Amino acid sequence: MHLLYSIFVDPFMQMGHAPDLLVQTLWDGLVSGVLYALIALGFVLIFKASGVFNFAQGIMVVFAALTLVGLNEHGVPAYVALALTVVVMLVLAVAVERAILRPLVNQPEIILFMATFGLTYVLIGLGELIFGGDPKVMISGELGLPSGSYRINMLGGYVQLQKIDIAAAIIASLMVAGLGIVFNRTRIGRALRAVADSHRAALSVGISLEQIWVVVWFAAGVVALATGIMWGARSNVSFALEIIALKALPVLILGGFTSIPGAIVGGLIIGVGEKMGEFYWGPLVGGGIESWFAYVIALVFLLFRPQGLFGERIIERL
Amino acid sequence: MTETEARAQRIGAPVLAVEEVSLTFGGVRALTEVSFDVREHEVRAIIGPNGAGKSSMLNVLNGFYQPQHGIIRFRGREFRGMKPHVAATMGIGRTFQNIALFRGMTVLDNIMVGRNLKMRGNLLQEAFWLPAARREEIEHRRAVEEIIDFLEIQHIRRTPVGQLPYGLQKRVELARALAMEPSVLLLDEPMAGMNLEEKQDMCRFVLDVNDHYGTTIVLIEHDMGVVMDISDRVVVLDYGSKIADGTPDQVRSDQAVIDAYLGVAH
Amino acid sequence: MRLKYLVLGAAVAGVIGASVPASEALAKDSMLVPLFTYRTGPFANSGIPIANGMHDYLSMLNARDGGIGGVKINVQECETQYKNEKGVECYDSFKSRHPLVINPYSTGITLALIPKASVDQIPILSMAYGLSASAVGADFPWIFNPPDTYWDGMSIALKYIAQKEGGGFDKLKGKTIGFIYFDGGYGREPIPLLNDFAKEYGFNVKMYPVPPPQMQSQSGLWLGVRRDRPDWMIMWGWGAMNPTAVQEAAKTGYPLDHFIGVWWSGSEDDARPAGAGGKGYLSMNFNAVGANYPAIKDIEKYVIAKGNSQTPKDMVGENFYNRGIMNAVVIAEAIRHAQKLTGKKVIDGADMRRGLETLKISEQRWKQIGLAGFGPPIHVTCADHNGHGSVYVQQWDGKKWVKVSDWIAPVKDKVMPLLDEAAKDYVGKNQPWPKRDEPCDDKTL
Amino acid sequence: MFYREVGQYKTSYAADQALLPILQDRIGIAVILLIAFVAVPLTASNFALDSVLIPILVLSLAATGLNLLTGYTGLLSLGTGGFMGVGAFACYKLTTFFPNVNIIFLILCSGFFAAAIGTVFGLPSLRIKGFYLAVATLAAQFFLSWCFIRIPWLYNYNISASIEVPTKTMFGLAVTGPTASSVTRYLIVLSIVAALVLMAANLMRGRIGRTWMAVRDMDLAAELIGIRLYQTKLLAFAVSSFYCGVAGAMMVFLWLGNAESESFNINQSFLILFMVIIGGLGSLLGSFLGAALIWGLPIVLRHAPDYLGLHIRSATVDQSTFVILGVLIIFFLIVEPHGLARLWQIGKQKLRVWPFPY
Repeated sequence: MHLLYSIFVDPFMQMGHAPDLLVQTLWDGLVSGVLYALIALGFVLIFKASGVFNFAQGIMVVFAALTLVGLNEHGVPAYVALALTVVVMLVLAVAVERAILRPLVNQPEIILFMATFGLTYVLIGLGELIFGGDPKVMISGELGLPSGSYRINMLGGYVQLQKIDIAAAIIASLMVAGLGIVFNRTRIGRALRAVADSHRAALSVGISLEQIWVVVWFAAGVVALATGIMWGARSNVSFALEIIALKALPVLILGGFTSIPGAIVGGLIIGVGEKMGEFYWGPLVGGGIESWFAYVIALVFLLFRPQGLFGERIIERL
Repeated sequence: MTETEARAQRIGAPVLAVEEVSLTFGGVRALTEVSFDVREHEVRAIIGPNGAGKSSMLNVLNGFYQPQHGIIRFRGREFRGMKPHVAATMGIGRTFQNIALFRGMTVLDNIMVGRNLKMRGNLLQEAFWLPAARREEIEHRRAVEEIIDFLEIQHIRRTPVGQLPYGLQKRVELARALAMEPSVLLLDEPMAGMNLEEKQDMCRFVLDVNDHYGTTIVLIEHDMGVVMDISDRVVVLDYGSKIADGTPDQVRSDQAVIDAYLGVAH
Repeated sequence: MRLKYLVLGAAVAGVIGASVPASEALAKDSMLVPLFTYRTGPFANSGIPIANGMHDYLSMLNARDGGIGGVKINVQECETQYKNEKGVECYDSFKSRHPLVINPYSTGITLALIPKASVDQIPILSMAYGLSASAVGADFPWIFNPPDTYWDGMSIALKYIAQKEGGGFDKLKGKTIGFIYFDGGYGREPIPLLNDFAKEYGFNVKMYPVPPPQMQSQSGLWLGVRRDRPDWMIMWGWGAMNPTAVQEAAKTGYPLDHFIGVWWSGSEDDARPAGAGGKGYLSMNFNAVGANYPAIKDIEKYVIAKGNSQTPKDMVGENFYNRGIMNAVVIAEAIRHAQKLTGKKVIDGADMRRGLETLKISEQRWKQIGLAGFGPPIHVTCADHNGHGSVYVQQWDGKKWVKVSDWIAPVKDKVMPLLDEAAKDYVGKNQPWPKRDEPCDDKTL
Repeated sequence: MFYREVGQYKTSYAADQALLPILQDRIGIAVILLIAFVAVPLTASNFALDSVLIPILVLSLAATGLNLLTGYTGLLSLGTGGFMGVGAFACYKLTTFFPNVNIIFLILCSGFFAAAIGTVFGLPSLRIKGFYLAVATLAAQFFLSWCFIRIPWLYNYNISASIEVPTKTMFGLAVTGPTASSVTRYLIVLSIVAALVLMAANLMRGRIGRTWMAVRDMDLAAELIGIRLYQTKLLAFAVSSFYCGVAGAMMVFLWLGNAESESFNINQSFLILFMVIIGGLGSLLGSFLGAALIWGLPIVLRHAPDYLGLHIRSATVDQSTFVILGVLIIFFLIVEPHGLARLWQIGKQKLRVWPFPY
């Protein structure tokens, strides 16, 4: 009885008692959701256009951020370093296309998936070899990102909004909007969509797959850089972030592997879900349930909707 | 006694029947109140233009799709919807339009999988390869080798299925279905994409199976010549509805069928 | 095609080759001191400066004094990535080469090596980490963990808080103390003592465990802190968990001068990322911070200036770098003791054990080695392998650590019974545990 | 020239169904076993046993377990580490409950606990497939890791939240714990692994193996010929987890001697998955080759500079190892996506026609 009470009644009473904390929890959830969504966005871009489940997306986030900070440490001014990092991500995209995608074209997806594991190792090793393994402080100030927070008194308490989080949300929205425009309005976007629908059909109308791959990997790299800056500013830039990048997987499950809106909505749901879970239900089992709660949300969700939020119902045929 | 009469004599009472079966996919009607029956030993064909619902019909028969309405009767039992493994257990075998073999396995293993329902070995027996498991394996191997001989595929026994040409794959699929010792065999376009010689071979095998094992056969086929040649009765579907049912001769002269194939507007 | 076989062949041959024992003759003119390091992986921020400090001090002794007692120290690093399997592998690769002492630098690796130490006759020095109970010399003759156990640390943290609240432990009554910890063996270790004190002095404890995958994502947890409003926060963190916690505390608006970390949560890298927000953060420490010591000047002169070190200039004098130096001092002093005790020049692991067991670094001795006031007096005995030294509290002023308290002694009468009990428990669970048959050296040096 | 099967005609189905129908293969295996059981214990150093051979054997067994699930049944799992942990903690609890029972028996028993947990987490596998299932198993991984630290009962309320291996003896010989010799532990690990892999090979040539592969190749068709998907998939999860569980128990009791929750984290799962894929999905031999490569290579790289007389910092070596391993993974996938085991087969095929390939 007591257990049922503490599961089904008490958390909601708490929400009522301290509505400011509820708002704060929701906000924090949304903010980490935005970051999950950005990582998931990188996955989706690549999966859509090349059918590759890019496990290395998480490490690309770290690698991009590390490159940026590392360059700055070597005396390159922040904005120049930013531009150089973008170039590095372009080089990476070309290298991936040449060294991995082209030789492995038409292989089963598990093979490509594995190849991105290999890429993960290479990036970890290279990142540490070049910039050292010690975590670095994100140069958010030099990049003109705001710090500090707004404190809004409301609901008998207060809610604290970090300026950097607001910036993250704005940048994320801009990026999604930008990608949307690229996807829907430009020639390359049309080609991208064609490739996403059918590789063979796209080839037959003269679209260069290689070119498309470079473009999506580069786009994913830029998304990774943005994610890395945001997350780095929240804690610091280190390889421990890689595990957090895995949180993008439940996001993908929720949103579907090929849907950009799905990645965004999925990210927000996972972010809010796990913060609410940790804050209101975590104490029942001693806290610290954030490490697996997101996966369980996704799992439960899957059992009811195996195709994800935005996926179409799968009719199996023979 | 002519051959046809001899066949006619073997044909017995209905073993399988569908009554007013309707199937929809999210609003799209695939089948509308279709009813027909299949008699023991008979070769029963389902024909119709593309998209008429033929494959859906077979999928309903062995429980891959659950119809929204209607009943399936099989050997005196009534089903509102069949379950695949129930169908398999009760002796309904099946081949597929787009070959559904296990591509990573050899021909022999593919056919041995067909024996699965007949095998009893449990985890322990198999893990320790106890005499029981060994005996069972050999016993079923014998049965499978018989089918291999029957369908003349001895030479490819050890070949992974994925490496075989199309025609042979179709034959292996038939072999796998036969390994289940089905009393009713559902063949989904067994001759699609074959050249004349291959088709003739396949026809021979289908009729042999029907003769030799006494298996009732329900088949979908596009080649009218083949259908008229080997089937005892034909059911014609168009846009998911039955438009004719009868012997090949009856169907051939049915006006609705002619219209359907010529594409007369409804 | 051919290439494939070559690669495959090379790989296979390599594996076989590696299984051939590293047949290194026991060098007569040097003493092997392996350093288990982690310059890679998620804990590298803590691992790198420590490794550098240890390496540089020992190298300095080699360069300046020609080693210890005229014998060079053969310093060899082995990268563990803070992973237990790698640590055990490192241990195995050194085992047959007669190392003097093993510094695992990971509680997990220490735990894995403790049972092996007595069998292989290799002492283990886990300086203020590892298994607290291993301070009991009667049960763990081969393990040493000076200058403090985590229980000492927790008692000191509480003592400091009580002082700030205006006096003795009774001032804690009715207060709420939050404990944020790495959810693993290391972080959970102080909990029994914390709970004991809470019961005795009537304060509340709130637990905030950080699971390893969540080290860099703690905002959910800190919302809990905001809800529970603990009067003080104590942290047992490591690696990337520390800077994230400090940043989150600042973000949540938690008063950082009421947030106190254990000595492993006190690196400059832990406080720095929080920027101005990190000002006021407290942490315990037992080694001095800063480079203004003759010995450290010697390191700069003999090692770093010569390019024999991986240490960047600005790392010298940082907290964890100095921690590494302190660890190296303990090793060096123990070697000296062992040499005096045995009269040998080149000592082995068993001699080293005796050296560690009689280790005494007085204030005077600190001064003699050019590190006056660098660390607390350390006194290890046969029965007490820890010493339970004093610890001070330092505060981050936004740029560097500043000492803000005197040396505070641990509450030994609370810690000791717990230690004995824990040792008994460990021995009981690991029956048959070898009885101590190593004699005690009563010679005081 | 020497590797010919011509002239070896089978006269019975029994002979044809033997695990190794070709004489040379039988001789080869016999030689390998002879070396492994006799020559290695006589000659290998403790380092080779403790840090190379025992780990490779233990990891091979885990890889075999995962291969049964992923390679043979086609279900991608990222929960291997968690299932290994279940085995390890179960074995630890069993030794406290039954201190006098033979430790090898307990190690094998602990596999059943892993099997039970594995089955529970296999439940979603009917509704979800592919990468979606992988995420479901990821939930298992993180949840189990959390349990290993949050349920103090599992580690007998040890303050350090770790499990320590008590010394257990058999016939007066220490088998586990610090006093057990490397050779003893090696021989036990080798025997268990050999027996379990033999059982796996048996399963794969019989009915159960065929149903698994059928489900892997085309689950819908398998269902239509009467294979119960649910039972088959769950059985695969159970057997696979059994192997992983036993491997986990061996890892703690016969290799490391100590473990904590972090020993069975997500990286462990990834490592085993690498081994399976590099070795070859759906190949038992591949599990061994993969484990040998992934575990052995870093050791080789770590010691290679010493042998070559180079002085490279150990951290640099480790970082380069990451790069080299990554490049090798990609390289192997490109030259042979079906893994080392396929390379081995191609080699055998070449040998068959050697020296006259045409």
